[in-house]
Amino acid sequence: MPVILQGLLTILIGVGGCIGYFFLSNMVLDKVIFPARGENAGRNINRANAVRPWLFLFPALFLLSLYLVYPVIGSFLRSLYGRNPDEFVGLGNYISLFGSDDFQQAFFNNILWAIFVPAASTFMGLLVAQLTDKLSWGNFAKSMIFMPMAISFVGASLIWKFVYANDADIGLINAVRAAMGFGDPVDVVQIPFWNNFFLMVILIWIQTGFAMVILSAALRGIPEETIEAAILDGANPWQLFFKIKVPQIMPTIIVVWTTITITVLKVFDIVYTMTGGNFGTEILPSYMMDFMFRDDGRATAIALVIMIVVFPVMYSNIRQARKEMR
Amino acid sequence: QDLKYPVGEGDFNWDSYQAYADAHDYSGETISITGPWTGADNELFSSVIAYFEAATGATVNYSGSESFENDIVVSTQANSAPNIAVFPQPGLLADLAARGKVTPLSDETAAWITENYAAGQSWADLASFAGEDGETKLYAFPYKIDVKSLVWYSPEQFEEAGYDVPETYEDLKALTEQIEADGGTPWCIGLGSGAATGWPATDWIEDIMLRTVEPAVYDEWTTHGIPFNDERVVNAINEFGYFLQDGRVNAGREAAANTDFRDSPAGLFSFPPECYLHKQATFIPTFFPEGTVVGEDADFFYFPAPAEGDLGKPVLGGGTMFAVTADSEATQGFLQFLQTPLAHEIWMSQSGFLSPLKSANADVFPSDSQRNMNNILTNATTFRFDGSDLMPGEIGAGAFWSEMVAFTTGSQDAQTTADNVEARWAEMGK
Amino acid sequence: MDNIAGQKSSLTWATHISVFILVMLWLIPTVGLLVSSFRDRDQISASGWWEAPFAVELTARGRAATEATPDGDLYVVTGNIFDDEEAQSYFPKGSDDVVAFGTSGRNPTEHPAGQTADLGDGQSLVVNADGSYEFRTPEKPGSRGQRIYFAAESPPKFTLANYNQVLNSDGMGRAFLNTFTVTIPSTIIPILIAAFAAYALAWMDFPGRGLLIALVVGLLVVPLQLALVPMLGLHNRIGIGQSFMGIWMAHTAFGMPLAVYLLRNYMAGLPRDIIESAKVDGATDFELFLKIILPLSLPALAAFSIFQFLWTWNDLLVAKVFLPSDDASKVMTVKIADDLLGSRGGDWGILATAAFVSIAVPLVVFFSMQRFLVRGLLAGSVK
Amino acid sequence: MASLKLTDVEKAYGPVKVLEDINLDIETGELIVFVGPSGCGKSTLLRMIAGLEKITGGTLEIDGAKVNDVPPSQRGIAMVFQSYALYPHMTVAENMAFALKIAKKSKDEIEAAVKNAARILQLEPYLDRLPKALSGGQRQRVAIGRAIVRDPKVYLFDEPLSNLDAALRVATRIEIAQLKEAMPDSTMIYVTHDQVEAMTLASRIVVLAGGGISQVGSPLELYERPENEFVAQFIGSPSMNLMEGTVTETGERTVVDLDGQGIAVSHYPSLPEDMGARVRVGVRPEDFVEAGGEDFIFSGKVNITEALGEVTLLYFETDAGAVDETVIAKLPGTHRDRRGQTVTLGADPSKVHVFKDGKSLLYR
Amino acid sequence: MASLKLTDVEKAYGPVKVLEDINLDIETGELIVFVGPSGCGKSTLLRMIAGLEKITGGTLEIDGAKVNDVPPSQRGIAMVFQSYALYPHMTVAENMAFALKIAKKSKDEIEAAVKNAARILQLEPYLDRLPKALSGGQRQRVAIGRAIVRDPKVYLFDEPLSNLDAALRVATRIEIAQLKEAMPDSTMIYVTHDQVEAMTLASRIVVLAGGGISQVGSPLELYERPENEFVAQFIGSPSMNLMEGTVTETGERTVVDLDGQGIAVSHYPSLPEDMGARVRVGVRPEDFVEAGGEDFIFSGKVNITEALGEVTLLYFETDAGAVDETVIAKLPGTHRDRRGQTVTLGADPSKVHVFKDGKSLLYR
Ligand SMILES: Nc1ncnc2c1ncn2[C@@H]1O[C@H](COP(=O)(O)OP(=O)(O)OP(=O)(O)O)[C@@H](O)[C@H]1O
Ligand SMILES: Nc1ncnc2c1ncn2[C@@H]1O[C@H](COP(=O)(O)OP(=O)(O)OP(=O)(O)O)[C@@H](O)[C@H]1O
Ligand SMILES: [Mg+2]
Ligand SMILES: [Mg+2]
Repeated sequence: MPVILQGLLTILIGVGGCIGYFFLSNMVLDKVIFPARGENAGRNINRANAVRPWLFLFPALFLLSLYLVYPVIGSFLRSLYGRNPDEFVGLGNYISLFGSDDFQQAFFNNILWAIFVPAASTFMGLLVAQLTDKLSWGNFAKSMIFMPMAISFVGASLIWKFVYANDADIGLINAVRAAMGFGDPVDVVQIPFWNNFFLMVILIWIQTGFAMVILSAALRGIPEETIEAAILDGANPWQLFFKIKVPQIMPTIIVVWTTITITVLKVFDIVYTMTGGNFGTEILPSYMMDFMFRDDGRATAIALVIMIVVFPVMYSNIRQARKEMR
Repeated sequence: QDLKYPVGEGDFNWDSYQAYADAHDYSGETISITGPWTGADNELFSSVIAYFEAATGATVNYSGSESFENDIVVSTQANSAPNIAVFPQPGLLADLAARGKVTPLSDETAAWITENYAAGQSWADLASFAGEDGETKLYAFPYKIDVKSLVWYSPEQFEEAGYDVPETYEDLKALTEQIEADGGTPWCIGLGSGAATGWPATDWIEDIMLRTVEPAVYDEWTTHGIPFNDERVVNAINEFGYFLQDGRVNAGREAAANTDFRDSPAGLFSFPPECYLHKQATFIPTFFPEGTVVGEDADFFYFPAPAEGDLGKPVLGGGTMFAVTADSEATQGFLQFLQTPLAHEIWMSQSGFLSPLKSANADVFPSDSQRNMNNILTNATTFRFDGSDLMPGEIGAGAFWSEMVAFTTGSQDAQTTADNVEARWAEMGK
Repeated sequence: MDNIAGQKSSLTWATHISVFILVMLWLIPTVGLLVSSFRDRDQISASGWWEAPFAVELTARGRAATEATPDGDLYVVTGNIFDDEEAQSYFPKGSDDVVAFGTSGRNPTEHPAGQTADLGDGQSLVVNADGSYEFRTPEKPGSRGQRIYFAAESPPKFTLANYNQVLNSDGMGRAFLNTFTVTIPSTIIPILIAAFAAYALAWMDFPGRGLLIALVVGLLVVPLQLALVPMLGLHNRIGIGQSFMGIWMAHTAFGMPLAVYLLRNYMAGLPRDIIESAKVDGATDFELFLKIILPLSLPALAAFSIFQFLWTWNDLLVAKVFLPSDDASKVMTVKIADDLLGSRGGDWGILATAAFVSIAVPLVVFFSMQRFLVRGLLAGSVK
Repeated sequence: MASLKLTDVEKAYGPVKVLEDINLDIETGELIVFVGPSGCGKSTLLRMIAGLEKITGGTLEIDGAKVNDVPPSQRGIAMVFQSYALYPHMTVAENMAFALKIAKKSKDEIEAAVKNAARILQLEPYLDRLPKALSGGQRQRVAIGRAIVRDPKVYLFDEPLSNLDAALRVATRIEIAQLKEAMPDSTMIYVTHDQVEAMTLASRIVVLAGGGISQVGSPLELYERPENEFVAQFIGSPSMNLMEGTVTETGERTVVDLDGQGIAVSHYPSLPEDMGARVRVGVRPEDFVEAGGEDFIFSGKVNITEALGEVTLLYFETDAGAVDETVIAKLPGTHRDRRGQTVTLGADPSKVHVFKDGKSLLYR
Repeated sequence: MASLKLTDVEKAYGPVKVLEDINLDIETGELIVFVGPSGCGKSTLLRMIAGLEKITGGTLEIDGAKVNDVPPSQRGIAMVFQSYALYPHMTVAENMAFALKIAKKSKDEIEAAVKNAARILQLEPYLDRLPKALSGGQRQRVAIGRAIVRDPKVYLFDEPLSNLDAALRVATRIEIAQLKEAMPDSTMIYVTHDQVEAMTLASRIVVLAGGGISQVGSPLELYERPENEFVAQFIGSPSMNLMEGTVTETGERTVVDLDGQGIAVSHYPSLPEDMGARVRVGVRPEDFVEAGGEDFIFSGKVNITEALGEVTLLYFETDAGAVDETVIAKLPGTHRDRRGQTVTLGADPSKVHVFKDGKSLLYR
């Protein structure tokens, strides 16, 4: 049991430590460094208030820069080198990437994913959140829709093999086709172009739960009076939803959209396990995994391309944040 | 862990064990090993380790990992590597050796391998790479070999249909056509393997290569001495295409490209049979339907060589290699332990283990069929390691796989397939 | 809202029905997984899970017995096919529903059950629905009995073996505890740290705020793979090495961008008046955070903790890199992937079972957290 | 265009009954004002009429049809919420136009209606702002505007003017009165705390208290002939003074001895058996006049004075008798230096109310 | 305990200046009331004093120290928000106790303070409820309670009584007045729309309009001697009537010819050069008396009457002259049937105001 004890202790130390840090650093700031006393009281208060945000931010920023910023910078440098870490190639990796058909295909597919999956998941999540909102068994329904979130990607891919398999004895789709007399089984993950969408369906199936949870919390935060007012104004449920509720939770929708977009840009497991990137289904993260630990120069270059793809999303978020701050 | 067989019992080479035990004592020392063996294989390997522990008093921590290849790269780069890593792919090992992450083995070990392993020199060569300093040294000890040149079938179905085991590559083609003519489907092929989808097809190409070109050409092929789109390679791919033709593969070639390799042999055992032949390595019985007895319900024959030509009986195989990633005395001791016949016999006597070690007693094999497999290995006139494992990862575990998938589905011809791989390989060289 | 008069019942019904359909759509694949977890691998790859609850026609084979009683110039072999060992391996409990039989693997269902088949050479065979057969042959049978193929209804077959294997395998309990040891601190600590940062980014004014928000969004997309090697190296250098401490730190850091991002966006939406009111009441930023912001951010905290919990619970990558590989510190995912699935993976029954076993705890977490995703937390506070 | 009928309406939040036994007939074209102490259920009753709260007992009829289960949007009502309930994501103009857009009115029509409402409510400069950039009063005006632009059968106003300044309040009140006059058929229900609003706007006032209706009547009726002490004190500001005493003369007129503080003569009739009964005498502060003759009522020492400009409030300390321990008189003109003086007050007997057991003698 | 000094304070939202040139000295112990039309910046000014809005120009001093940059929590203020701003997750009791807990007061002390405030505000039954289960008025009382329990140097009230019923409003108003009296040192700033509140509570009233201060003075000063037309009309309800006319006599008293509608005599002094100037004459509705003698002022036809009980409002239609086209008179008693009659009104010359170019003749 000592590991458990260790775990409990860590929770205590970790949580206590965090609170302790924030509490003590605050106190030190207010009482010791910039005491609100004496002739400099006003100035000190101002200084303390200028420092305080950084106190609050410090642990998070520290971890972020150590665990994420630093590796990203390292990766960027690494991406300037070839397969052999001593061989400087400048932008060579990027240039050859963009010249490669596979990369272009992966890039194109990835854009498809980044548009379609967030859109569909957010929409479905919103739909479910709204529909289940007032249902007596809504919580149960939500849990069911949420369930895929709790399944690992590998498990999820397995599940979907039972749906997509090109054997009417295993794959549900082909079983249905067979039952309806459609003749030969088809392998849906081999249908050019559309197979991408069949793979996306899996991620949508998973991410809808995420969107639902967040959006349902947001829907519940809408002031009831505005809804009541709209009902009195004669809005039908449809208008109520699209004209009153959706605009009010727009910031949350952006959050959900962003998060899912980012998930899309990171998840390689589905493509990896379903098709291994074959049949024209390669996407950037799975393409990156082909090089990961083999040709780090190229793998890191792909990683950075992925990060660049996310710029528009970042931009829209910054704009939203600006708007909130007036 | 208890010893699987009490010391002194059975046909095992106990002398070698005793001698080793007397010479080595590592009490209190610990060594760590990581490798690709998990589940049942993990237990089997542990039964071998137990004898080492008993003999030396050392403790061995073995951990198997599904994602061994990634894990070992991470841990060597982060300087937390285990003492010994068991590499299933020489390509990755070569990479790490070139980066100086692996300790070379002694020249005596190299000599020992040459001497004691069947086709010893080829084994020693296989495990020798250029190190960080550019000097070629022995970096690993091969142990546990798979034979890939096997074709599996159901003896009873053969008997019923009146088919004979083909002796030559030409016979195999004739049988294929005959089965087709009889209204059956000759082959079950499945390339599906998640992220690794396509690798079974590369085994086909390698086997066909060994049967159509000189071994030296094969070696040049795997080292990019000749371009990948050499006409001989294209020819080999076309040969594979012969088996993929309509009516020769269960459910058609498109399905084959995505059928899981673990599921595809099941066709051999259904009634009526969905297929009569399945080419796969020694390990495949694990995935036969439960209760299938190798030797009775299922059997194998050597993927035959052409009658014409003088290429002999080439054998394609794979295997694992023990490399030292963090040296210590006990680590060296463990590698010496692997040189005792007993270290091979223990695993041999259980399942799924072939060894080129000549001094290992073949009597300990639990069944004839395993002994036969080992014979295929030891009788090989040419032994070649799985070519895709020798190629750089992006090719051997990347482009080669995926292009073969594309070829199998029929969406591109052999020339394009070879050209595409060559393009990737050529670009890498830059 | 629940109080509104005269909601149309047709609409309510439409809602009920469409939610039901959605739930069904979402559930079908999962049910497939659940059913599959009770089947063994052969069955999983032989027939669809939706057929599992029904009897299926299975083609099997066996051999007739070898003892024969002479009857005129013929030998008669009688018996029941289900007494045969090989047939039993397909039908351990026998079957009353033999549909057809045959003598060749090519055509195993040549003759309907009960019909006497003329096999040529004076031989004849009949197999009845209950499996009893009568084989007549002019020659005394040899050591191997006559091959009989037959098709019979096989009752649904379920097994707990997969569960048994997953749950009772060595060290599973330990792995389960280890998983908790990893997940709980890895869920709680980042929330706290991120909440403070999120508050600062949402409600404190300082230069560079917009930039930091952008940075957080940008970091969301960093692939973990990039960070593994440098961080493990760092842990080794500062002496944490591979340990629980290390994985807590790693999970905390890797969960940080999403946590800060979600929480900041939620907090930014809280009514300004309430926060100002607390400021006027003399609350310092610290008190304001603890006593006003945290309780009001409950839905966001709950949502994030669900996700962080899920992610750490299902994580394999980070656990493999930052935890030692010995049995004492294996978490469930590693245990399942490396110990249970066998060398080349793909034991679908185990995979399905493992997926189901590991889904249970996250679902409990979800259920218990769901109550915090409450309505009207802010109701009545401002006009 | 719409009449309302409430029969035995009640509302319970769980076990707590907030409203009970509400019976009320509202004729087409009436402007009914609900008044009552804070928390007595005015908003709740309004919301029930709107359909935003389920009616937990009794029936509500609009134009003779039971509408308990008719959804709010079908009831043809517009409501101004106490908390404004503006759509935060729409500009002022959009907020006002929303209902019309929903009703698929033509663009011109919508624009005209919004312009008109904005003019009335002096919101023209703010039409393009979001609610969060408005002051409290501006928000409230937008909320009113939203109701005005529609043309509903029934208007419900929940304290629509509480955040407006005096001038605007008067203006808006008159606007509402004119609106009412222009649409004599539309029925309005109005919740307010403002006496003046209630008195000037209402065709009838409903006084709610303690979960039920205390009195219904025209403003003057309530002012002049309150049915019980509660209504008497609630209507009028400052409220009516209540003083305890014993009846000493009954008949056409009633005389009460105010326990030594004076004598009150009232034109309220009393019965012989009231003789000697303990009652309360009520006089509105503004009904007091300085110095009385025979109908002497009350004398006391001035404690505080509050000069309001046109009138002055005098607060008298009483030893006993007065229920609230203070008696207030509102005298015309400025009386700044009366503090500490003893003043004698009288009142017209027709304006002297007498309550027995809380009920007015007039209503037995 | 605290004096405030505002010097050239201004507030801009982006390019829009909401407040400008605010200069104000507030002495320790004063109760200052801000009044002004909706949206004139009262809340904004209050929030700047609290430290919740950045002061974009000028300086704010508390007790002589510039506090422009001092955070709200350090300014020693309590504020009642126009929007309540209750903590939604705390019960009523917790809401009120919050500031005290923050200040680390002892449990008993907190409990006593909360109990006391709850008693004053009649909130005892609701102490354990969450804000969402309260009525509008109850919420407002909680907001007030939150300020009362603390003992700050400066109180800021933003329309604290706007949702209360008349009785409670009077009670709370008196409570605030007593609070003030009990703590003569605490300074209070109070925003209201209610004339009565402003008049009764304020030691001085600040009239804000058009982004600046229109007049500062004691309630009676503002009522009796408004500096300009705006203040004259803003203070008093209904507002002062303004009628146009030409000066026909100057000197100690001023006589104005109301363009044929009558003649006004005022005791406001005028200069000889005012002779013949166009001016506006202001008379409060309540200063009118029926029928004047010599100082005849105004006669017109009664258009509408509004009976408020003690007084009646008469609305006169005017052909011209009156700025708002309606003249209102407030006459004591009930005058129900005067509609359509022509009535002649007079007023005491000392209560007749004269404005030239918007400014009162008194203030030149
Ligand atoms: N965020 C903002 N952006 C632009 N203008 C604003 C903003 N907030 C308030 N205003 C404007 O500033 C002016 C002053 O607002 P403030 O709330 O101070 O008015 P107020 O005098 O309190 O009015 P009320 O009596 O109606 O509450 C208003 O015209 C308002 O529209
Ligand atoms: N959700 C609720 N649960 C329990 N009690 C409630 C709830 N909502 C309101 N109440 C109670 O119901 C009573 C009536 O509330 P309502 O809002 O109708 O009062 P009101 O007359 O409008 O008061 P005000 O004039 O202060 O707005 C109040 O005492 C309130 O505390
Ligand atoms: Mg209310
Ligand atoms: Mg305001």
